[in-house]
Amino acid sequence: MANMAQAIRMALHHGEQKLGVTEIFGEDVGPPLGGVFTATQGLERSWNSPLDERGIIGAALGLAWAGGRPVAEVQFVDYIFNAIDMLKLAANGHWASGGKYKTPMVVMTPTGSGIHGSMYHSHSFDSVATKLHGMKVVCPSTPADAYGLMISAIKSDDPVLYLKPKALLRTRGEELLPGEPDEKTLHDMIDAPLGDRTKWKPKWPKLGEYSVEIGKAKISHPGSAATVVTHGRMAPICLDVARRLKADGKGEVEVIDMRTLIPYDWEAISASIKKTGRVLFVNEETEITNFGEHLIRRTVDEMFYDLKVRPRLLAGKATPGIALSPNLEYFIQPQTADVERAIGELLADPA
Amino acid sequence: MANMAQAIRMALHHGEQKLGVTEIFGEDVGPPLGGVFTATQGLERSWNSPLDERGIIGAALGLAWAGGRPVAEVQFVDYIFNAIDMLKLAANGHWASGGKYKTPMVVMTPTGSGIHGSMYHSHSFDSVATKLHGMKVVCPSTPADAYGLMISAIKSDDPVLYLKPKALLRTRGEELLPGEPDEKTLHDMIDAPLGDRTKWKPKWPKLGEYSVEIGKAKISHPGSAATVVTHGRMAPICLDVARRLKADGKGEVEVIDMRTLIPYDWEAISASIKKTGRVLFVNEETEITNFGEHLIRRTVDEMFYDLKVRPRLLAGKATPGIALSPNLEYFIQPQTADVERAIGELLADPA
Amino acid sequence: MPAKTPVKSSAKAAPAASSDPYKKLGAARLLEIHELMVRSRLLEERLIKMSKGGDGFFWIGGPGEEAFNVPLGLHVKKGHGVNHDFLHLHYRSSAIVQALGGKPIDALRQMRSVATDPYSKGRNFVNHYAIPEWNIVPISPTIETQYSTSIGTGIAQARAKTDAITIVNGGDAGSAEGDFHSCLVWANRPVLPLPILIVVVNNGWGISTKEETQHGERHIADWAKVFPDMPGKTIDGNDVVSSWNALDEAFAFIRKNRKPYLLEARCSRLYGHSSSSGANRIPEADCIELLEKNLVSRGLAKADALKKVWAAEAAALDAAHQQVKQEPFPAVETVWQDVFADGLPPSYPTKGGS
Amino acid sequence: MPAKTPVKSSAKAAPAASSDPYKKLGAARLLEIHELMVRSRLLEERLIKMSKGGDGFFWIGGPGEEAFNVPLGLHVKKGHGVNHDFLHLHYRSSAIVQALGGKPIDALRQMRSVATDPYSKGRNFVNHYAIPEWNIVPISPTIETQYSTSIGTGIAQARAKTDAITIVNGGDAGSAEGDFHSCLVWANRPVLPLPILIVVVNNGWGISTKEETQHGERHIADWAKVFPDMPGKTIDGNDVVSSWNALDEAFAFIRKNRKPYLLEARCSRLYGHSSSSGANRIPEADCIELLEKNLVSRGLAKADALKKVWAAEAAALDAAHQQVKQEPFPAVETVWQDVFADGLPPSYPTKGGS
Ligand SMILES: Cc1ncc(C[n+]2csc(CCOP(=O)(O)OP(=O)(O)O)c2C)c(N)n1
Ligand SMILES: Cc1ncc(C[n+]2csc(CCOP(=O)(O)OP(=O)(O)O)c2C)c(N)n1
Ligand SMILES: [Mg+2]
Ligand SMILES: [Mg+2]
Repeated sequence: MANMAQAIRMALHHGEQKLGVTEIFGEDVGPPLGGVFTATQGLERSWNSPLDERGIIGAALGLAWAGGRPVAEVQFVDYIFNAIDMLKLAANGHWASGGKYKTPMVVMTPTGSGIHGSMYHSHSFDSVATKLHGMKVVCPSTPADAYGLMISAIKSDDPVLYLKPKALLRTRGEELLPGEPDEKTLHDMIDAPLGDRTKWKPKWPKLGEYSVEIGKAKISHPGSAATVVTHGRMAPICLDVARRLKADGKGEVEVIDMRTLIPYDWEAISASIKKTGRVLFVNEETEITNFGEHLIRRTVDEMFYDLKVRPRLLAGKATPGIALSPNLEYFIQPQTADVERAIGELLADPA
Repeated sequence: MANMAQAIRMALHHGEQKLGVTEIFGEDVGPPLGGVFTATQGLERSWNSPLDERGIIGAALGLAWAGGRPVAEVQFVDYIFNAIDMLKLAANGHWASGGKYKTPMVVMTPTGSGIHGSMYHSHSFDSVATKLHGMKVVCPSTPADAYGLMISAIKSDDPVLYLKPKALLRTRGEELLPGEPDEKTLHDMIDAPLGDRTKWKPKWPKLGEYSVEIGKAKISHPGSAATVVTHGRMAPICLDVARRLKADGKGEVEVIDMRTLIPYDWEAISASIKKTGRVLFVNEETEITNFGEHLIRRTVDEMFYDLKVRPRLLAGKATPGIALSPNLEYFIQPQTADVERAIGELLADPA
Repeated sequence: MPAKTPVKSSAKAAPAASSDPYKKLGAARLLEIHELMVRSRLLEERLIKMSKGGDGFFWIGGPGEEAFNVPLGLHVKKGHGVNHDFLHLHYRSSAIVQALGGKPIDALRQMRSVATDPYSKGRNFVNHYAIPEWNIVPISPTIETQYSTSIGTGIAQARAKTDAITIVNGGDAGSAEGDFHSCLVWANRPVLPLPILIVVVNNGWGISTKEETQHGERHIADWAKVFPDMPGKTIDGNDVVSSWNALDEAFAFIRKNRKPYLLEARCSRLYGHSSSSGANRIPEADCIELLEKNLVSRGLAKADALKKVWAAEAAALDAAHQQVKQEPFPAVETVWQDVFADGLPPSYPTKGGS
Repeated sequence: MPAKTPVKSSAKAAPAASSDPYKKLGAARLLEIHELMVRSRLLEERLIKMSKGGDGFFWIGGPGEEAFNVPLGLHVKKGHGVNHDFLHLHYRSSAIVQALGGKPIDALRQMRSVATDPYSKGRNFVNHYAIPEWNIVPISPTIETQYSTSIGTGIAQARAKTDAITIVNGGDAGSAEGDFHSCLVWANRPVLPLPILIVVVNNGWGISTKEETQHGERHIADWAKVFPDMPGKTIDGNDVVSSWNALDEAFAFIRKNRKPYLLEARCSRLYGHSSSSGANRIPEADCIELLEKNLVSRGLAKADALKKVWAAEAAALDAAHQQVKQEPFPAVETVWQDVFADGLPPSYPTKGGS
């Protein structure tokens, strides 16, 4: 099974071979490194940019206007905050120009905590991302979704912000991509060797068609006792807790992995809440002005009388940063035990 | 009565005379203009910076670290988005340094719509502002509050983001500042003349002590039928609607003008909701990941059983920008009629 | 390679001799330029009037820059796609757009923000163009960001087999922003130099802030001194012929060498910053007056004929303005158009709250 | 005024003659420098070991920059407030901090993120100092932002009657960021030039990206060519004496003239970028080896004595490390300290959700 970084790499390879991607760039994105998480290793069109996030987004926007389908990387989402205005330009250009200019570009960037990243390798970005109106925002939690969403992001005529959960980039999923070779074979084919890489070239496996539609959530675990809406790093944790609860006979929890934050799949979310009457929104960004709070507000607006118990949020604590010392990080950022507790309370709340 | 720009000017004058403010700067902040809204006219310590928002925030931060109490301006909040990382540094420096470095600085910037400002003179900023954890965030809606909050912002050892509602900067309030001269006299004393200003000097009125504590909301209109929580441009509109409803015998609505967004006055808000059981949150930022949604989430968390009806939000529409053509702006941004409708529905909702 | 030292050309060219630069450029070209300059000027003056008369709101524009902007527009390889020049402009670029063939009526439409505004559907300020047919990318009110986006079209053209280039245009004060730095750095990368004409129009002001208080460099073009491969030049942008010749040289250099060129043009700001500062006429050198003097004194045109140009352009503008006044404002639901390229999903929140 | 043209000083100074720069600097000073360099190096190597051994996580630091950073630290007018020098450093500045008197054990504490970490209470990465007593402002992981904040302390010092200055330090790749531009522009404003020593340590790399692929300027110090009043110089930062002399000149210039100075130091990056790239020793010039060779060959020190310095420093570090291993990790509630200077209001949300 591919890990998420490999899956993204394979999708980008498909992008440069078949979908018209001619520029894949960012800090350390090109050879020899191929990205700090190896997501751009071995690609033909990847190159190293100057250390300048504003220039990176600006270049992507210009390339999109020139008819390209660029894929630009910001090395960590923690370092995107000097270029929010540029992201806004990407997001609003189509609307500002009265529909005259489309902006087919992908900005990908690692997001979230879980790698002992301290204050500047642990940031989440959902709140700002979901306010860049005009921008589509996706965030996969499995390698297959990572592949499928990248294909759709590249094909999109809208700008797409592609959030890669840092903690999941090296994890493997349960689904195989069509035609995907086994783990060892894949490794030998597409992972760069240690040491000198100047003569190395990857051998790309032939994969079947696969994509994941932007705007469509996934029910990663069906259930009717309660609904958990999540994405990114928290998605596999929620899935794992739901499986254990089921195995232990403690309740069947429906886990919705949003996959797309904008435009989000309200149909899937509201259908599930209608069924269960109980809902918990889980993400790892801080709890003040959190995207999950928008979903709670909408739930209250539209489904107040479908709710059996009050809707809940599990999110990060509103400290000025995420601390390095592991017990501090685990305290600030939601962990498995927090999900267990929150789902437990949700199920136990008398209707 | 002073208008809001004059009130801010007088507070800054007090700041440079008595509170140790030695640098007041930003684009066009110094002579001859004294700020695009005249809020820094006639001050001794005001000066024009380069056209560089990153440098402006960086300079303020360095000045704060050097022991100063700088007041920096970003000309419009619409142009702050290239420097969010700098604001984050200001916000998290005290925490990141384990409490070693305080950051007494004020960043003031005009916010919101209402001046036919189109896409880049109409922005709101509450969502990002309330996520700059470590930063205090204030937003006055009257000249007296503007004065009082500026005094407290200058005195604060924390960084304070001071949001000035664009649409209110030239409006006058109902309260006088202690010792404030009449409108005409004040104008002759502190407003720069048209034409040549090189020899002009303001005469500053002697005002009594006045300040507004950061973190304290104001009940601008008492009532027990319903609670409306708002701030900035929407505050006088909500007040006006509440007064008319009362005059028409249609209900006594309690209007809470938050004044401080971070740390917000939850005591005042929750006490009012406890009393009324009905609450509407009103602000002009777009409705996805809106600060009012945080307050709704907290209301649902902590006061679910105090609520007679579902809590509500009135906010801006989530378009990529605010359009220039007035009917479009009025459609996108909440106006008086929208507040009337929303409060009407809140009051009418059967418990 | 052109001189690295900024050259201050003089506005007072000696009218005699066959080497006279005006005569060299020739009456036909000069009269074409003159007409476009007059059209642009009258357009801006009309926009100001509309702003003052309640026929629209904020005005910002480029009166005073016509002697540089019209020649610039006439040098553009106009069209769509990487084989044509790209333009990353700002709010003072109207004369460039007019030189390319922009219709004055469309600017009036954007000023009045009527439904027919072809550049933004009544959404953006006047003089914020977006014309894909001519590679004019959307103008944003955010100062200097065009210098960052110009990198992208520059890269596309550096890769393509073409002589087309990217032009970016902005003001003196804006050069303090990091985007100016980004443009310089990226345009001069050894592995992929970019064919960008980096223009700075220096009018001596950023709103109310004087150039000389903020700039430690002698000329903004001196930023070129950092890069051995990038020429830098300062010219008198109030003079048509200085502008024309400098643009000739710069365009030719970039088209051929596929490398950047930094050009600073000193121009007047004839109506101040914007309507916010009153938009009244400022006593600075007027490039059209200057051109007319140069034309008449050389016998390249008759004063009468020049006056007729003004009258004809004014009449056309009157008619256009009358028409625009009849046009409807955009319907409110139009704000939901163009949010996404593939349409608004049915469940997108559109109520503005509960 | 010092030369505007970058001077490439040679690491191989001729050891003979009374004009020998090493001898001029003198044994006492050189041995002081040597000891601080060894202390800094051993500290970094210990930190790397801790990172690899699970005694902490991410490592990033400055082994290879000691020959420049120690002399820099020794030039600082150390203390608190505007009458002392301010330092805006980055994650490779450990040797500057050691030269100022920083305790190695405190860096170990930050590496292990224990409660006693005096720089961040276990919150930030190692080598992210914040020392108000010595005007070392908080180091942030965000590349180049220190160039923007240096403007502020520079302004404070330009206003004050003092000879104190601001020093800002960062890497070559980071100079592509707009903050570098901001620093150049603001430091050179005619109305208020700033007394800032603008340092760029050029190690030839930004993580995996080679300098020569991204820089169109011949030397980073060439950015000084834009400003007639700002000297610019490139030196061999692997050589103690070149560093010392260049710093002498730069500090003196700034203290006296209250104007900026741009200094580029070419240094080795001895353990690669960080623990993410393995943190293994790279075969580049080692400035301590070089210094020891120069000392011994000139008879300014005996090899034995130098070895003893290593041993003594290593022993002290062992002891410090043992102690740190005993120290507790921070308690979880400490994350609520320092959010605001005046304490956390009782109603601040602290649950992380419902
Ligand atoms: C990023 C940003 N900051 C501030 C502003 C507000 N603003 C509009 S024009 C202007 C001055 C621009 O001066 P200059 O670059 O010299 O161009 P000019 O207007 O003189 O042509 C300012 C500060 C803005 N539009 N964008
Ligand atoms: C704003 C920002 N962008 C990206 C990064 C990630 N990053 C950390 S170090 C580094 C390379 C820095 O290179 P250089 O400036 O030459 O300094 P060096 O590490 O070589 O000393 C990068 C890209 C960051 N920390 N901050
Ligand atoms: Mg200007
Ligand atoms: Mg480097």
